[in-house]
Amino acid sequence: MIKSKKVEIIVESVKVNKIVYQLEEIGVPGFTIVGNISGKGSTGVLDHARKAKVFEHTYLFIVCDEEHAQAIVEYMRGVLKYFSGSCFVSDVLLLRSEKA
Amino acid sequence: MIKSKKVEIIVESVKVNKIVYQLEEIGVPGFTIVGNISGKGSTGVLDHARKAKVFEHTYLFIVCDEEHAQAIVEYMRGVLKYFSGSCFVSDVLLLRSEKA
Amino acid sequence: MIKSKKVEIIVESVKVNKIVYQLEEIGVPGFTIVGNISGKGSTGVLDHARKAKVFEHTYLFIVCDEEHAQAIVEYMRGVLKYFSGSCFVSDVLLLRSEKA
Amino acid sequence: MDLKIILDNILSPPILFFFLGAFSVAVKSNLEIPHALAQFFTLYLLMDIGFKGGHELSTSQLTPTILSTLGACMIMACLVPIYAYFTLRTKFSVENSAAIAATYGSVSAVTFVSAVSFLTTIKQPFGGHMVAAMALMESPAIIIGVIIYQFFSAKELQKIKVDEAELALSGGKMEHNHTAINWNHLLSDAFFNGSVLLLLGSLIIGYVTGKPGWKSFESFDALFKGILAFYLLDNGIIAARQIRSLQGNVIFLLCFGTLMPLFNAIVGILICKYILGTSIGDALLFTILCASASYIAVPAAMRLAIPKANPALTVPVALGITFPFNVIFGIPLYYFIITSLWK
Amino acid sequence: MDLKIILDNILSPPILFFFLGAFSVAVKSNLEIPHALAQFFTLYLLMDIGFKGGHELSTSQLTPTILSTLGACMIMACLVPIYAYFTLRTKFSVENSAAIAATYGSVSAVTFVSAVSFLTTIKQPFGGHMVAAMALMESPAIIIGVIIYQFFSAKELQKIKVDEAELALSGGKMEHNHTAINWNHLLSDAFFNGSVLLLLGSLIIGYVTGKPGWKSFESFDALFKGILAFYLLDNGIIAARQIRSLQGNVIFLLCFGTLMPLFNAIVGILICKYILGTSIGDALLFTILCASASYIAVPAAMRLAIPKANPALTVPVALGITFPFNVIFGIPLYYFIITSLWK
Amino acid sequence: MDLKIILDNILSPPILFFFLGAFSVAVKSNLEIPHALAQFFTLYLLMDIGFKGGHELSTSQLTPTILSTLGACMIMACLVPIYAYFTLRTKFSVENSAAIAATYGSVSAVTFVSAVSFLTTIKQPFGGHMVAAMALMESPAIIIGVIIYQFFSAKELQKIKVDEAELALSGGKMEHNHTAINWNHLLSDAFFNGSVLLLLGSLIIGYVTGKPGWKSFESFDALFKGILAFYLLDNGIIAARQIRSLQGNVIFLLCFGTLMPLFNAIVGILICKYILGTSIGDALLFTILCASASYIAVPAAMRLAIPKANPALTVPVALGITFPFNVIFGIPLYYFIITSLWK
Ligand SMILES: Nc1ncnc2c1ncn2[C@@H]1O[C@H](COP(=O)(O)O)[C@@H](O)[C@H]1O
Ligand SMILES: Nc1ncnc2c1ncn2[C@@H]1O[C@H](COP(=O)(O)O)[C@@H](O)[C@H]1O
Ligand SMILES: Nc1ncnc2c1ncn2[C@@H]1O[C@H](COP(=O)(O)O)[C@@H](O)[C@H]1O
Ligand code: NA
Ligand code: NA
Ligand code: NA
Repeated sequence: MIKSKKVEIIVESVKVNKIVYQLEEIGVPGFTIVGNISGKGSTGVLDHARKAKVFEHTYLFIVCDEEHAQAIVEYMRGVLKYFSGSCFVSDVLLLRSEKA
Repeated sequence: MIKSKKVEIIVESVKVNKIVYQLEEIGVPGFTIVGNISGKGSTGVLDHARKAKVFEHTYLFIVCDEEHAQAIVEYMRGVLKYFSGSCFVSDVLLLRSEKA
Repeated sequence: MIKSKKVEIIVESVKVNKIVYQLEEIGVPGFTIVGNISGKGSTGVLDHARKAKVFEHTYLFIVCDEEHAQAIVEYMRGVLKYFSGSCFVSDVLLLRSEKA
Repeated sequence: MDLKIILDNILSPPILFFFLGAFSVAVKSNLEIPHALAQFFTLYLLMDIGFKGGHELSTSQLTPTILSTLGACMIMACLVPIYAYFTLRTKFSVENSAAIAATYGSVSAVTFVSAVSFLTTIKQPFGGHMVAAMALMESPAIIIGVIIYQFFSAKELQKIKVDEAELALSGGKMEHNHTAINWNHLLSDAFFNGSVLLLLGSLIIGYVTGKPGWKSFESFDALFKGILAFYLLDNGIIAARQIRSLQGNVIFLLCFGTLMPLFNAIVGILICKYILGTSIGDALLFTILCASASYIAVPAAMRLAIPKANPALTVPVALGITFPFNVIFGIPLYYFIITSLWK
Repeated sequence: MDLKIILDNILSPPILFFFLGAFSVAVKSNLEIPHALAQFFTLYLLMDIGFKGGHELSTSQLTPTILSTLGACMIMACLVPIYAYFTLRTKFSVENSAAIAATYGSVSAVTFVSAVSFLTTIKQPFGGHMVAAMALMESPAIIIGVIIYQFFSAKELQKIKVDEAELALSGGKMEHNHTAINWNHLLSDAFFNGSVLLLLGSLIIGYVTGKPGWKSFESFDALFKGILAFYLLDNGIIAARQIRSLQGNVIFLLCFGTLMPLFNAIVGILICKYILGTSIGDALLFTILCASASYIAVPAAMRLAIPKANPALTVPVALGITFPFNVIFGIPLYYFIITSLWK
Repeated sequence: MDLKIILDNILSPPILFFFLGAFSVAVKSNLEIPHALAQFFTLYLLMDIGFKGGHELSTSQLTPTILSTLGACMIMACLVPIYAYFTLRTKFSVENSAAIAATYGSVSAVTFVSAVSFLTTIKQPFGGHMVAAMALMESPAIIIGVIIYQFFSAKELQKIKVDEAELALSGGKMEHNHTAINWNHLLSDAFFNGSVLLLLGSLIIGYVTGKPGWKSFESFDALFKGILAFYLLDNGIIAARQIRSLQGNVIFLLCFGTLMPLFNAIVGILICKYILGTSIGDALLFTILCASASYIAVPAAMRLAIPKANPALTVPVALGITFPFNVIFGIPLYYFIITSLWK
């Protein structure tokens, strides 16, 4: 088991492509995207208007080492200045699996 | 980054509206709802009967400070006495983002 | 609140039945399955071909005590040697709820 | 002759697709209907049957028979839960008895739609007001179920627990009065329930737009049997799973799930024959409304209003036993009895 | 007579289902259309209207009027956002004004489809090229909106902030030039947008496969009105929610959301009458293209191109006010004006 | 003349929608068909083709040719994977070769449905038993693929690894025997696979309910071409993405993905002509069953049975190359050869 960070991000769906692109630039080992969420935050309730794509949010998480987590957080700090969403980090132990 | 709590709740979908209402009463800064889950717990497998709404569960989580977390947990302690579901808390570091 | 572990698993959907069966053998108290995810890992982007079931992954998590978590991790260590996916563990405090 | 009708019904595509669904569960097939589709089929069937009924109504006159039929529906919706409750109470707790009883007072839209499909196939006419009757029968049983529950749980001093559940949900603060049931919410949930609203709304729209409206809807309506078949395929899967998860007193539930609808049907037939004097088609629909049990709306409402009732008891009986019984044997059987009596 | 047309329109099934949806929100019903279905209805309507238009085109000739109509569409798509911008600027910031203005330059496919349905009901013919016109009008307003924004925000020295937002998203590294707008992405997003592509693609397929293609599509097309009704039921739900979340200067937005389409419609009618000389059917469709506002594609594009604009302002006006106004009153009203003028 | 048929096929709406889907991927459009819908289209097509075949069967007689055709299908389903395996083995590992080979022994329902649509358009009759033939051909190749794999991996002493994978999944405890393959599960998965079940079930229902059943289904069936077009739009999107993710020996895979179906088709045509003596319509369907490759059921089954095979190799060939090849060129080409030979 490797000490790792789990970075969780909730962000406007229209921006997800750009963020994913940036995550790959940062060089994260992987990520998982959970679609179809709703919620509420500082900008109000979000499932009011699912037909209007602009209000959709996406939830994704990345398990990675400390440095990558730092980089993602720095990046998201910039993004969340301008866009709706949330980002938080926790400690996890990642199972190191070698392929047989 | 602010030391925060992530409170995760799984609860019967028919009760979610009331719970969300109560979360707002408690004054949480936000929450995220992930629909379309299945699972198993003490009351048995849950996706057996998706047509019967009563068996549906919903997964939601709240990132907030210690006090709010405490309040949610106290509230959920009461709820889970009577209703099916699960609730657990972990530590996260929340990115403090100021809007530009 | 009981000190517990949250074990999170992402794994190929075609294998989920077997894994759930094994989780029950291990004797976990419950689990939650979140369907409909996409993502990227060492084997590449996963939502490319949703029509081809083989590429679908499923996200599930289990909240349980240390020993069960250990057992799940040992089990998943074997599984991930051969199959695509990811597994990680974190600390949570589980709300102990007695039914009224 | 009885057997021939039953056989014909069993050999109709929708029923056969129901069996196919059940069979797929038996052989552990991975056949699966996406949830969104099942919802679509429900919405379609409600919309279509409502529109059709409204169109039908717009071409007919409001007769005293129609009004008394609607009244009789309301009465049955209130009566059935009461005697169902006392039957159930011999084996189950107050909560569970009240919750199960309520489902039998309400109706199953797809059972009704199957009966409509049956009548259409054999070209037996029926009145559009029966759709209104179905809408009227959806909700009263919820209210009756809760009243029964309150009345008898007060007696047995268990009411406190319910209060506690409701209290817990509302975070300890109880609204003004101290009863556990929020009647305001319950009534608005019952009467503005999505399916009641869509059904009544479509009925009114069908009525208001009359013939030109219907013409623009006709080719949409032509999909009716195909979509019903699809829906029953899904219901076969679900019902088979439900029957497997039957728990508690299984033999009692099996008997209750078949004899209760049969009894309700006979009561319904007698009312149609000796009190209302309806046509054969309307009689079958009235009968099936009495005989069917709600497995979606009422269990969900009961979960909110009587939290201590166990839905894992309610749904399997209504969906796993009574639904197939009515759709496979009930409809042709009731029809046989009706035609025999009406002769 | 005016009133009669409006009433007839209101009493058509799709509009009544729109009201049913809105009513269900008002009474807090749990009526819900699954998202996947709403997407299906959109795809179906685009495919059907495109195919129908292409088939229509394949049977007609390319006349100068058609070409000038298409040209006029492009001009209106560029003109409308400009005068809309100046109107809005009296109350809103540059960003919000530009974003809202852009939605009015573009079109709402379902408003167009409702007008087609209206014409079909009253058997008024129209040309297949109007579908091409709709496709042409979807995207230019996005470009114009961004140009307006760049021009005026530069003036007001707020441009820097935008750069920062875009810069943040791209992780601090800015691509070669220093403007915030990635024109490459914007243009390809605008012109290869899913709905534009499906519409134009279906148009071409309908054109290429001609009569035999159409014959194989006809029974699919027969569902048109039913699916439109379903779609408007959903839109009623959504629009009612949107109107409740109106914020900012509500009265101004209410006026803007009804007077702007009215004004655009009048401009459109005058162009049709005195410049293009189109038929009555084409005139109504041209008018509705001018009058309608995009509430899906343009707000999403604006979110990417003008991040500082608040979508919670844009969408409620276009979807909660202008859409119902056009669909309920606009279509029959514009039609009344047109028939009066064309006589 | 050959070219004319191919062109006519390419210019049919379903194929053009396939191209539209592929084009949308090429231009990076955000056009997207919700997953639930794609599943619905699959279910609809299986149900419809099954029902239609069953109805057809109910009106015809069981001839020796029919029986020998069904037998020939089974034989081809077993034979194709064997020679495909040896071809593939020149470039790929045992596991990958066996997995890819198995997909070619099985069939693609939508390719079959496209051929049916082709025959319907040109009014060439065919027998309902061909639907049964398709159902029969779905699963045997899975079994053959696994047998091939077991046989050759034992030889190459790699079998141990497989055991380990299966062992890992079952938590270290291996069931009684020590082979990695759980034949019980495999067989029941193969034969009670959702699509096989729905197809065969609908076939039987169509057969049993005969003409009256069909009449109630007809307007549902009328949507066939529209839904096929929709489905191919989606498949165009998916296939284009698959072809982009081709990996490994791309040129070999491109050749294999086009020459293998061509070869299988020729074998199929010769069997029809010189052994079975079928009609032209049946010959085309038999040929397309031989030529098509499964891209859903078989890869999923192989993932379970041969975990070491890489699905990122299997699916792109079957879905990205062979599917479009068959649907665009194959069907008209095979038809051309057949009509030439049958003259
Ligand atoms: N404290 C929170 N806990 C959980 N989710 C949150 C929280 N704050 C925001 N979110 C999620 O992020 C979305 C956007 O938040 P905001 O930008 O604050 O409106 C919300 O709709 C929620 O889904
Ligand atoms: N230990 C657990 N870990 C993860 N999810 C759980 C656990 N226990 C319960 N759940 C979730 O909560 C739902 C209801 O649990 P229960 O009320 O115990 O039947 C289950 O269906 C699961 O989705
Ligand atoms: N580091 C990670 N963080 C989050 N999810 C991951 C990570 N690595 C893998 N995954 C998930 O696991 C799936 C399979 O991973 P892999 O087997 O590495 O291709 C991916 O598609 C992701 O959904
Ligand atoms: Na009843
Ligand atoms: Na416009
Ligand atoms: Na084949």
